[in-house]
Amino acid sequence: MSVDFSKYKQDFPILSREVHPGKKLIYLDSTASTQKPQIVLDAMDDYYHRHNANIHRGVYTISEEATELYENARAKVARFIHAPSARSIVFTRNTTESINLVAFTWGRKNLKENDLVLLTELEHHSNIVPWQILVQEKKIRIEFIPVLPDGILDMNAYKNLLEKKPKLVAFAHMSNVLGTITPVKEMTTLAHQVGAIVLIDGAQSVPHLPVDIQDIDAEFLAFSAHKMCGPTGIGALYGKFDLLNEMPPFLGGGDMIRKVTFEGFSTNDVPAKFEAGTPAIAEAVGFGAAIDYLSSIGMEEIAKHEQEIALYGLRRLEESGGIKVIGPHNQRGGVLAFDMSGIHPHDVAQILDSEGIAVRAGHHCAQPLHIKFGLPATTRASFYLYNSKEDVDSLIKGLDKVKMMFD
Amino acid sequence: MSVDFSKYKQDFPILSREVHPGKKLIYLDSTASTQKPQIVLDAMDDYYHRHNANIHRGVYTISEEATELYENARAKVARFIHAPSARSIVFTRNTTESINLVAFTWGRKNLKENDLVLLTELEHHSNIVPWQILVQEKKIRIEFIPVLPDGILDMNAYKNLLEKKPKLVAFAHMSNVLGTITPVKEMTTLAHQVGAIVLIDGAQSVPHLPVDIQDIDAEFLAFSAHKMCGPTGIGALYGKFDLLNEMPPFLGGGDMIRKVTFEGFSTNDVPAKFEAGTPAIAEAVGFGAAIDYLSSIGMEEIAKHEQEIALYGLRRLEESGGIKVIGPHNQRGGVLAFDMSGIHPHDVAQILDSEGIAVRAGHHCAQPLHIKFGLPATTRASFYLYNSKEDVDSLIKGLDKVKMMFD
Amino acid sequence: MDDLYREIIIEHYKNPGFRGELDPNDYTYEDENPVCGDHIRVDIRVNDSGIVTEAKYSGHGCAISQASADLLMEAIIGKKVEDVKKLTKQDVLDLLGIELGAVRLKCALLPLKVVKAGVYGVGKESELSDLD
Amino acid sequence: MDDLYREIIIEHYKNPGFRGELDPNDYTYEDENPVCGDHIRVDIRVNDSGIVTEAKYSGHGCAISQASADLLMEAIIGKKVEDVKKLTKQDVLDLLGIELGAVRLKCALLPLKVVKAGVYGVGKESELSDLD
Ligand SMILES: Cc1ncc(COP(=O)(O)O)c(C=O)c1O
Ligand SMILES: Cc1ncc(COP(=O)(O)O)c(C=O)c1O
Repeated sequence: MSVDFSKYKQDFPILSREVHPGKKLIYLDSTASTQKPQIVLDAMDDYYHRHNANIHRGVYTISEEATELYENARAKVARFIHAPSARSIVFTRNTTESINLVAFTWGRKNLKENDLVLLTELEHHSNIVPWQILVQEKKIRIEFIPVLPDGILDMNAYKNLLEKKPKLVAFAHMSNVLGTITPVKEMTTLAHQVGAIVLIDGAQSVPHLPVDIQDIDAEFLAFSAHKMCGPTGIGALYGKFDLLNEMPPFLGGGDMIRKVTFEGFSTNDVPAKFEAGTPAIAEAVGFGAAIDYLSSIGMEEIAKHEQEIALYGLRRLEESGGIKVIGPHNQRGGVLAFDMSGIHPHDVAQILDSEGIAVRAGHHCAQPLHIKFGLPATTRASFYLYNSKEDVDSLIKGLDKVKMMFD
Repeated sequence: MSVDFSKYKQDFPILSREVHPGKKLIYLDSTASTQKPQIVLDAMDDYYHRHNANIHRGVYTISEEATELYENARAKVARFIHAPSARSIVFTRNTTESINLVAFTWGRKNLKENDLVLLTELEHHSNIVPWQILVQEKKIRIEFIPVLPDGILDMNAYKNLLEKKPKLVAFAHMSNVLGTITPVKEMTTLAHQVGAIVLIDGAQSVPHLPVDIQDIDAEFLAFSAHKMCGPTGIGALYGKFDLLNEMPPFLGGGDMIRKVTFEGFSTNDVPAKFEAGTPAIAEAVGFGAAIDYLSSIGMEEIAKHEQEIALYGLRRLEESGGIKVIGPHNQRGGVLAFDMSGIHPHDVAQILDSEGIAVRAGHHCAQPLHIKFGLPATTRASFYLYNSKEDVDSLIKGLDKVKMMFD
Repeated sequence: MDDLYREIIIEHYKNPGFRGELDPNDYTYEDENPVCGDHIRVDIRVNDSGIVTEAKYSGHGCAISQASADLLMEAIIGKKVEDVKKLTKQDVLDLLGIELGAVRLKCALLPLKVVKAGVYGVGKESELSDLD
Repeated sequence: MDDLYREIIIEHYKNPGFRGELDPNDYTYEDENPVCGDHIRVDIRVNDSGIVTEAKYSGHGCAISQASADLLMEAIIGKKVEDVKKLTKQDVLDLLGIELGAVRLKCALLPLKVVKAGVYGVGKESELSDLD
């Protein structure tokens, strides 16, 4: 029995907004950032209305409450990805900071000249630039696992690259352009066989698929709350506890220390060691509420719902003529990036906007992938639990208008 | 004519909460984090209800609105501290990250072995540990400008230290323990005379005093929204534009780049160069609203109001017996840290909490300062625009109860 | 919206009058919009009196940036280089006859940015900052 | 609250029975609470049958941590070291007779943490983790 998703739409107040007279928002850009259900906003409001205080060091009631709310949120995040313990979860600003944290701490300590880092050609800039910075700083080397024309990783090439004994393999669990879902468990097992550490960019997978990090067994997993019904300003890094424990600290300041003297400092326990300064407390509370919301629906159900819309959208786009969708035809997430020959994505997106339809146009922070596919930019429609096949129908109608204007 | 501050209290919903039956919250911990007026929460709610979308790259209406709201917030922050342009404002998570940003980028590029950084003995850990990390990494040296017994900086010692030609002088504009307001303009001028760069930790000054960064002429100024009626999860770094422009990037990822290829990347313009990944958008909107709120009251007025309460509190505490307040007797901010001989600050704070009074107990992230003063910990009461002399009276009554219990 | 895609824009986009390259040229410059990767190159020839005699653009981009480039080439031909330097954001918007949000504004202004960078010589950021 | 500062706590704080140091000793350890800088050292003597014969604590801290230390010393004297290792958070709370929030819990449990680290030998994090 499948769940009726239409009822969830009303949980998101913004979806009843008219962006132009008579044109209600049809939001097809959840890959960039999702909308927030009222229940998440209420959780943050309640925090500010009743419990707001700085955490960890406060002896008074509201500070103890705030501390408990913050640490409960950490426990929720841990359970959501099946981490063994809340101690394995570091709160960051977003996926980008999570990956940089690993590059700055684990990377600077363990990578040296000529060490190899393997990435894939479908990475987001956030999982490319931090490593390129280490190329500049420490002369490490990067190689890219190729993407085949149908958007799938070239696993044979991967196996060959592993023979060069990379120290780290870092890749997205789901591409934010192609919708490709990568074989994370297999890739992790193969990487471990040559002694490499594995970092997974879960920015698109944790919000959209059930993820069991212990089953995958990767060392690190990075993701952002704002892409999973949570607030901006907070993200998370999962790390295996022993690794986190050995890593040098990241930023220096309050809370990450055990003791400071004029002569030096010693670091606090994991995860506090990596959370310098006052953290995003209200945002952690919102993150926790978002996880409760997603869990109440069920990640299996959400993935299935999105898959259905994506496959329907893929078929409608291909039937409509003059449109080429990139990426795989099955086993894909709810992301459809496409090219309309002769019409620039900016123009497509702008004309769709006049119909209330929000899609992204550009390289979606994956310039190298676009270079590889020979496209400077694409138009991208993406789906979440609040979307429906009717949204796809509206998109198709909007695209017909685009074609007409440029005909 | 002085402003009647009692009317502002009702802007803060949490202040009508009873923390224990019959005990309304008396919040005396604004130095750690302030409460938020409803108008700030409303601004963030409105953002999520009407405009929420990822910024900068979106062509559709709500993304353009979100971008504009985000950049308007930056302009508000710039105007608030009298920065010459919004381009000089980088959004960060908090003061701590702002200082670390300078240490990681300007510091790593410009400081080398044996280079001297001057700090003061009254610094918060956030302005000590980032530089101690550079001691470990690059063997720079740190010296501390001494604090005199009355909580004032030893300016003669400072002048002598300047003869050692420090590369950087970094200090708090207001101590979060002593309440000392440091002579920032004079100190900056003196530092510039020996060619040093100046970083000001404005975590306590920007929320509580009028600050004109162009007048002070320091190179960097760091502060946090959550300490000035704004949300958690966002802070700011002001930097002189030319310096920011020459600095290497901080974190790598989306938005901070101009172009990424498989071979390398080039950086975006300041300030985007320092804002990798999806920023704290809703929080920036809340930050802007907080600044509007503070400006509508007037920073001169706020400073005067707090000064009055602080001096009244200082007198009442000293009269009450058995209590020693540390820090200067005049020219101080609204922070009163004190020692009750024989009674541990944790016990003081806990008993006050039973009366609904929230104060902080501990070293307030200024362990070296506490070592200097020979106190492992102090109890700290601090004030903001929503406090009044009656709050001081309640504090004194609560402390009488503490003394009775331990008598 | 339909305002945004006024006939003049679609027309200049579909049937450009000034696409191409000039070699040799007196001024040439190219740049791109980091938001979308749109790329524009402009080649300019001037005569002895410092008057633009020929101007062409190449590259790729959206209808707005391409129409803006085409209209701009048309506008600068016959102008003194000194006057080209004085062209403003508003001049471009007047040529296009539309109003634009911040993101699309960058598309519309890219051609002018390239032209100015070309005639000023690279790196005169300060003189170009009024385009942001 | 007045619950929190039960007479027994104030009493043990003001008139401790087991403050001091033991030198020589069989087990000694010290640690601190990073939240507040409270510092506790514990010295223990055992006889040939592995039974605690003497126990003293020193250092500084709040009424809760000091009373907890005093009560704990009293409780372990006469116990087998093996049984001391088995003491739990709940045992300490039972001694104190109060409930505590997360922050103050650390104060209350610091003495037990120090005792256990002492008798186990340093670094057995895993065996101590039930105290967090
Ligand atoms: C003087 C001073 N500097 C830095 C900080 C750190 O601020 P944040 O925790 O917001 O980074 C504080 C906050 O307590 C402070 O008072
Ligand atoms: C695959 C992937 N990685 C990383 C990111 C960066 O996320 P954030 O901007 O939240 O750091 C994104 C967001 O677009 C993404 O899709």
